[in-house]
Amino acid sequence: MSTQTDNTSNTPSNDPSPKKGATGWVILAFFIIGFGFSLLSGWVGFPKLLYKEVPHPIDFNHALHMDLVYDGCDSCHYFRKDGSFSGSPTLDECRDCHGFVMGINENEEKFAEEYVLEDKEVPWNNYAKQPDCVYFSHAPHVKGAEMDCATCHGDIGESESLRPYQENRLTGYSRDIWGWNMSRLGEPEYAPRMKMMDCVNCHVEQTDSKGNCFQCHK
Amino acid sequence: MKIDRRCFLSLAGGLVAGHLLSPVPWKVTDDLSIWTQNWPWTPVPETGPVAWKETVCTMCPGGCGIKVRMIKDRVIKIEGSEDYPINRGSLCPLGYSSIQYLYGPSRVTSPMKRTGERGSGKFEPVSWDEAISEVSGKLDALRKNGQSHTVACISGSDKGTVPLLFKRFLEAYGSPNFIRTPSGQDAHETAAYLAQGHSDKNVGFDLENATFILSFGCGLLDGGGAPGYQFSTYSRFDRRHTLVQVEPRLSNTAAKAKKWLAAKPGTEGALALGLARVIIENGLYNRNFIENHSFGFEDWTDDNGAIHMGFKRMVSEYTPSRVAGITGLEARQIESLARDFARAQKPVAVCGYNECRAVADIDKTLAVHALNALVGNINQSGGMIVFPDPEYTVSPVEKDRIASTGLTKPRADMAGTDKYPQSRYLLNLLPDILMSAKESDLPVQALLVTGANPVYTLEDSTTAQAAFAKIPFIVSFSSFMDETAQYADIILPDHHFLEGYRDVPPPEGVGKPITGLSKPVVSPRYDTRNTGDTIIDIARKMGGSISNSFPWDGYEAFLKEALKDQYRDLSRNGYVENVEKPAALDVAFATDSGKYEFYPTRRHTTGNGDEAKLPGFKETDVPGKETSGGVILIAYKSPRIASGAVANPPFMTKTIDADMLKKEKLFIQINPETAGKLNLKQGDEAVIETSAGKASVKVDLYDGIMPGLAAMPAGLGHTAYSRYIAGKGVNVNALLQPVADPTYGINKAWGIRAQLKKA
Amino acid sequence: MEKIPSHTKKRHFGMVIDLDKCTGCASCMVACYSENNISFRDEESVKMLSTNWIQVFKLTNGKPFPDTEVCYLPKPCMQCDGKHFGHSPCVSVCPAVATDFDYPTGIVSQIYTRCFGCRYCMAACPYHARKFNWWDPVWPADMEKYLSPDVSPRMRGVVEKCTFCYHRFQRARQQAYNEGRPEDIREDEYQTACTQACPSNAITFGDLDNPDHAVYKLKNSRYAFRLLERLNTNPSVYYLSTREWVHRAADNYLEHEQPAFSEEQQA
Amino acid sequence: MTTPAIPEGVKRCGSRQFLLWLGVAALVVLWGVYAMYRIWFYGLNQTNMNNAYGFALWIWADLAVIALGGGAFFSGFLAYIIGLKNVKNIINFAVILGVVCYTSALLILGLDVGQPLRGWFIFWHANVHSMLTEVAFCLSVYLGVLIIEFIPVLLENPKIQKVRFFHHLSHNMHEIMAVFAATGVFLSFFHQGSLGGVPGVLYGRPFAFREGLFVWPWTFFLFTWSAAAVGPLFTASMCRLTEAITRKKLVKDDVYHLLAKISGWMLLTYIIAKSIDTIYWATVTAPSMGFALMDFYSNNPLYNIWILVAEIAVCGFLPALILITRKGRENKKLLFGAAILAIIGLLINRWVMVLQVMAAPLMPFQEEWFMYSPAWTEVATSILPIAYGIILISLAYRYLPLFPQEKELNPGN
Repeated sequence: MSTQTDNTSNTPSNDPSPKKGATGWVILAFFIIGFGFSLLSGWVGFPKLLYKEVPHPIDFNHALHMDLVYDGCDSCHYFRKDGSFSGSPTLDECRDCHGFVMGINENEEKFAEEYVLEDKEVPWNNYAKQPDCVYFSHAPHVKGAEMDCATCHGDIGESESLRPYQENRLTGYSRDIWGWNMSRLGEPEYAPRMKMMDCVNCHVEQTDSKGNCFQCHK
Repeated sequence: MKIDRRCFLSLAGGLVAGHLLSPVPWKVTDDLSIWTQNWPWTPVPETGPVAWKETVCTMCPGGCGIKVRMIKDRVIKIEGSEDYPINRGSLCPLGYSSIQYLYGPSRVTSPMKRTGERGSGKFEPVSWDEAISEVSGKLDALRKNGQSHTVACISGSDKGTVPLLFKRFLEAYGSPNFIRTPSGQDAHETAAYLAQGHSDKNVGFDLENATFILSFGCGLLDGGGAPGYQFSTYSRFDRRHTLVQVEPRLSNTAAKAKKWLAAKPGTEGALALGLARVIIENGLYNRNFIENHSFGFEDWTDDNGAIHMGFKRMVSEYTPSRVAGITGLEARQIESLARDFARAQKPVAVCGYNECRAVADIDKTLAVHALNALVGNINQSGGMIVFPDPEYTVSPVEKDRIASTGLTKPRADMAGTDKYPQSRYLLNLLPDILMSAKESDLPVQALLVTGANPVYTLEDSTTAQAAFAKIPFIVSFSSFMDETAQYADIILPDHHFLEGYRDVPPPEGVGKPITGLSKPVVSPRYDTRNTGDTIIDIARKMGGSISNSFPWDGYEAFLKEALKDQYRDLSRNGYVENVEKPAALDVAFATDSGKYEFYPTRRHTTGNGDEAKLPGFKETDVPGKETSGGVILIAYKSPRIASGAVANPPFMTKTIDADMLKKEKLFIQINPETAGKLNLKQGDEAVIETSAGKASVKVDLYDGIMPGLAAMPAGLGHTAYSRYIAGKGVNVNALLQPVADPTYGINKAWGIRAQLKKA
Repeated sequence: MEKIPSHTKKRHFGMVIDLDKCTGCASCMVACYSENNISFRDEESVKMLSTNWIQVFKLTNGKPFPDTEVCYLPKPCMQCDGKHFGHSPCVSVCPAVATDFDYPTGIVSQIYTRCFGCRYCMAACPYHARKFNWWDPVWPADMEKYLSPDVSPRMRGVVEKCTFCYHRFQRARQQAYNEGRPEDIREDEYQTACTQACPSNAITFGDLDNPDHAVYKLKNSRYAFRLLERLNTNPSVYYLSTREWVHRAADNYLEHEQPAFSEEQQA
Repeated sequence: MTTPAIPEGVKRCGSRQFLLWLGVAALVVLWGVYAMYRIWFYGLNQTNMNNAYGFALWIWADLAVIALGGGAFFSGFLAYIIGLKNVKNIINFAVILGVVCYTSALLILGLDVGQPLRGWFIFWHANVHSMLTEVAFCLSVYLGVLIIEFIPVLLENPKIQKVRFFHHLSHNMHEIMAVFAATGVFLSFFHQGSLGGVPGVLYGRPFAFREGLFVWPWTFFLFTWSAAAVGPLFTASMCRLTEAITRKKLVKDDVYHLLAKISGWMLLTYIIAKSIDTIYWATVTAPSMGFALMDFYSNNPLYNIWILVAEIAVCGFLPALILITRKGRENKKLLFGAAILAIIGLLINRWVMVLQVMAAPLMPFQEEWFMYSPAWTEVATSILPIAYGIILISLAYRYLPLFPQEKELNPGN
């Protein structure tokens, strides 16, 4: 955008008497102020507005549990007989070990008192939760393509404490889906991003096809 | 430094440019569309482990085995069970839709006490204790007043352990008034009694093994009777099977039949006799059966030396040409049908069941039974099977003086009285009896209703409603807010069948005595109780001998005791077959002659002649005045409309064709020829009026209906349940009127004269 | 890029409906409602506002009483292969690829979250197989409890249609993967809800290109035909009828023309 | 010293009278806006559309306004590419009319889709095989072009001209307008055609389906052609209407005569092509699918065979013949009578190609025609563009020097 200020002869007849206007630099400064403000609010302020932090009901210690179980991730996140995936364990499954307050730590006590004894399912936050329109089956990925849990879920299995969970106020999605970096540039922060194109890219790479709509949608 | 307009323009430019390079517009656009993809008001079904559970459907008496797909504690889908011997995988639309009764606005969610006018649907929830105390209090007061015989129970079935508990309760309480709703069973029971001498037996047809089914108006594929059994039989039909349908209207069954014979309604008996004559004349009957196991085929002489006319001589008058004249068919058709039937490998003739109405023409039924006897298929594979009711082993009832006195009183519905000595239940007569009785000595002072919706299903339902309104105290045991529940003073809601135990007695008309067990697949969703438990609770509350007659902790304990050995198999397999084989012919008949009686010697008649006893054809009077330009209204069954005690759920209503129901208007089917005479066109608004009532309808021209008739589907026009069910079409029962058989009391009117006029 | 992923087997699912068997009972419709979370309203009699993925029509031969005949015709989405393979009438017009031809199965997909409700596909479909969500779906009282997580409930403003119960295919595949036999799915492992529900076994479903499947033989029967075949939509749904008038009622013919079946009958 | 907002040398009505005039139109707009609220808030159940009529009044209105708005591109084509100077005397008006028509079309499309917030999917997830995608792309780009063409006209307002930047901008834009006009013409040829392609490709709908050239059915070309033929007639008629309302001569008669002559010949060739197309379709295309011509015409008043006679003979050949004869086009009554007939013909054509396609039953066992009448919400939102157009044109007429010949023709002021 440029401002043409050359004074030619065909100035409109009703032009007001020429006054000295603002200089180009001032105008540019205004432009930069506006530009900078928008950039800053968009890149820094907007994400704070868009996402809300959702506290975890229990600060689960994966590392601690991994030491206690025999079968790695499969011990609690397993395939059912029909090939469906169990996801987060239910209270009944936790109860096998957590029947009563063991007093190991604050989290364990909270878990036992607020959930086990109250017979209430834990509303776990699911970082990788996909919307209802997505059909995702673990079986072809884990059993068919022999992928590791960490390929998609990162190193959550080794963590001692749950990393923060944020929810998109508009869509209800976990922030992991879009990725924590608003620009979606660079390596993902915790675990691979999970927007549709992220799935598609991998499918193209691995199967030479982006697949078909119904393969992943219901 | 000067700041002017251009600076602000520049600032705005900067803001816009920066904005475009920030994530805001793009992310908001994207997220807004994602928001529309996840609107919070569009439900997201929860996932979880899947489980399949087997049980038996009790939405109708058909007794189909089902498997229920569960996710956690939610019922997701119902499908037919392949291993269940009745339906073998088939299931009707009502079975599939029954989840819409487990969930949904039609449920009665807790005991209720009426607060508004009868039928207004105004109730307040009360506790079980309060509700049961109220009922037992009322019943106790009547009993103390010497009026125990004025308590009646209307039940949708008289088989199974829950009706057994009600019968037991009435017995201990002192009332003879256990009344089963009218059904196809009425005429068959009577015919089985007259021809075979059994008083407590079931008549079924082994359709699955038959090769030639001659159906006199049975809606085998119209959703009546035991639909799962009938559909699964039909699904296994191949080229060797033949279905012939005799019916004045091209029903779904007729459409699928190899041959559709549109005999005039009410003349089926004559057709059966005509066929019998051709069979006998051509020697196509089963000689062994006729010679060794039948009585009254030929003329016979009684103990007094009087000669009586035999069946053979009686039917000799039914020549094909005469029958053609009566039925409107061609003589040629009758002759060839008779030959095909008699020559078929396993022929069977059926009638009565699965018709849309319980029309009990004793003569017709006897004639059809006789056809089966002629081809010797009684108790044979693929034939007409007679088997006993399931036996229950429970201790005898303890009766006090009041009970014993009460039980000797005549029944309120006049069944078993001098007038109708051979009838068991005559609910169809009750409304008129109540209407003509004085308030002070109303024969029914308290009414218990279970598994039935008589306010809706009784013919001439307007009169029935008025009659029920007179009853001072009505208790409903319905799970749903049906029309009768709306008339009740107290509702003691039963579980949905997926929530509780219940034995499922052998379905009417099915050729094998299979008892099923309906088991809970989900825990009760609402404050409901199994009706078996409720009746035990009421009995307990009443104390004394009544309480003593109900020593069980609850219904399940009673069920186990009543079913004894069968219970284990039932709970393991889901069903038991009660008897291995039907009785052999030499022990099959309990008549005086010990044989199948073509001449029913026991028949109760007004006259004494052979004509009256033998099942000759008598024209039935159609109620109503004959007028020029009139039509005869008949009701028909559609497989897409539940017309029994339970209304059709929203899923089924959704399947109803646009030429059957449009907005709140029901279509009446008439032949284009009839329409021409009445000056009606397709889709015209019209008014149909009978002596029972009047309704506005739309006209549907259908070539498949006999000229002069008008047909309306049964099962619409509900006024209760929920807005998804009520207010759609007309209840055809409100336009029909029963005509009592002079000697048996059961309804024998197949239609009613009506005026159909353009609105 | 290939139309079919390297690890996927090519199949061509289709249906053969025996009209001589169909009794018009509507069990298929109801089973479909239940299987596919199809919403309902208190008013369903205006059929062009009612959502049905399969609908049973009643055909009559037009002859007067008592020579009248009736035939019931269930009509799911025809899953057309299109004039050119993969270019189904609806697929080629969708501006946003919300509906697509699924090459590995021959099923026309419909993605409700992609659809923005322009309804061009409905204008393109001669079978009226596609239904628009005019209203927000509402399940009264606690009826949401019976919704199946296998099929996503549709929001207002999008088009939906029969998917040949694709989720059942997914279910079968998942099981196969779990049992270490990926892509090896038996005929009986994947059957649509309507096929399974039909109490008179009028519907047969399977891979039209697989000689081991029942549909392969049935579709080549001389009694087989397809609906509006002359439009070149190439439906994957076949019908069987031994009645000449039914063949005639299933397509349009000029006065002097007649269905191939009739010519065969006369010959 | 204040600059008058009204262009120099022309006379306009008093502001009270003007506001009253605007107010009446604004009321109609408000009615439409209320309908828009109902539709966006409660969904398309507020309309009378159904599963048989997925396309209905709105799509017809869309096709109609775009075809009529075609005056903008074809006058642009004549003025800038062919170089008919005389047409420039009406080009500003044509552009404004175009802006009105195209913005209205987009607004109606925004209402018509079930999920407006996902509307951008048509660009982002485009299916290049879909005619609608082509329509959407060309339509939005062309609307951009129209707005660019409109800007210099807007900048002609004396108050705006006072700002030097805008003054120069308008001057420079005028110079490069030919480039935009050319782009616009190209885009228009395409999207007018794509709109014709919308019904033409529906091979499942024998009433609409046409064979064609490569991927384009004959309707593609017929739609472009008819829009080019009738669009300028619409511009001329609206111009004449403005003259009648303002009781002023705004454009010289020779402009009208020139447009009429061109349109007349365009219309004649179009209607001949359309007749050939119809005959081919009726005798070859449709019969191959088992349909005789009369299968498509019902005995109900709406979809009667007379609709075809009206479209081709009464509203096609008749106006074309009037317009190509000098006597015909130089008689004002005949000229505008013919123009109105031609416009009606175009509206009928678009109506038939949308509504009748939906109405005709396809399955022999479904004899009933699908009938439809629009709901008030559809009518209100379809009338809204007219009121909105009146407002925009009134404002433009009042404050912009739309008609270069006005001063000359009304020297009294």
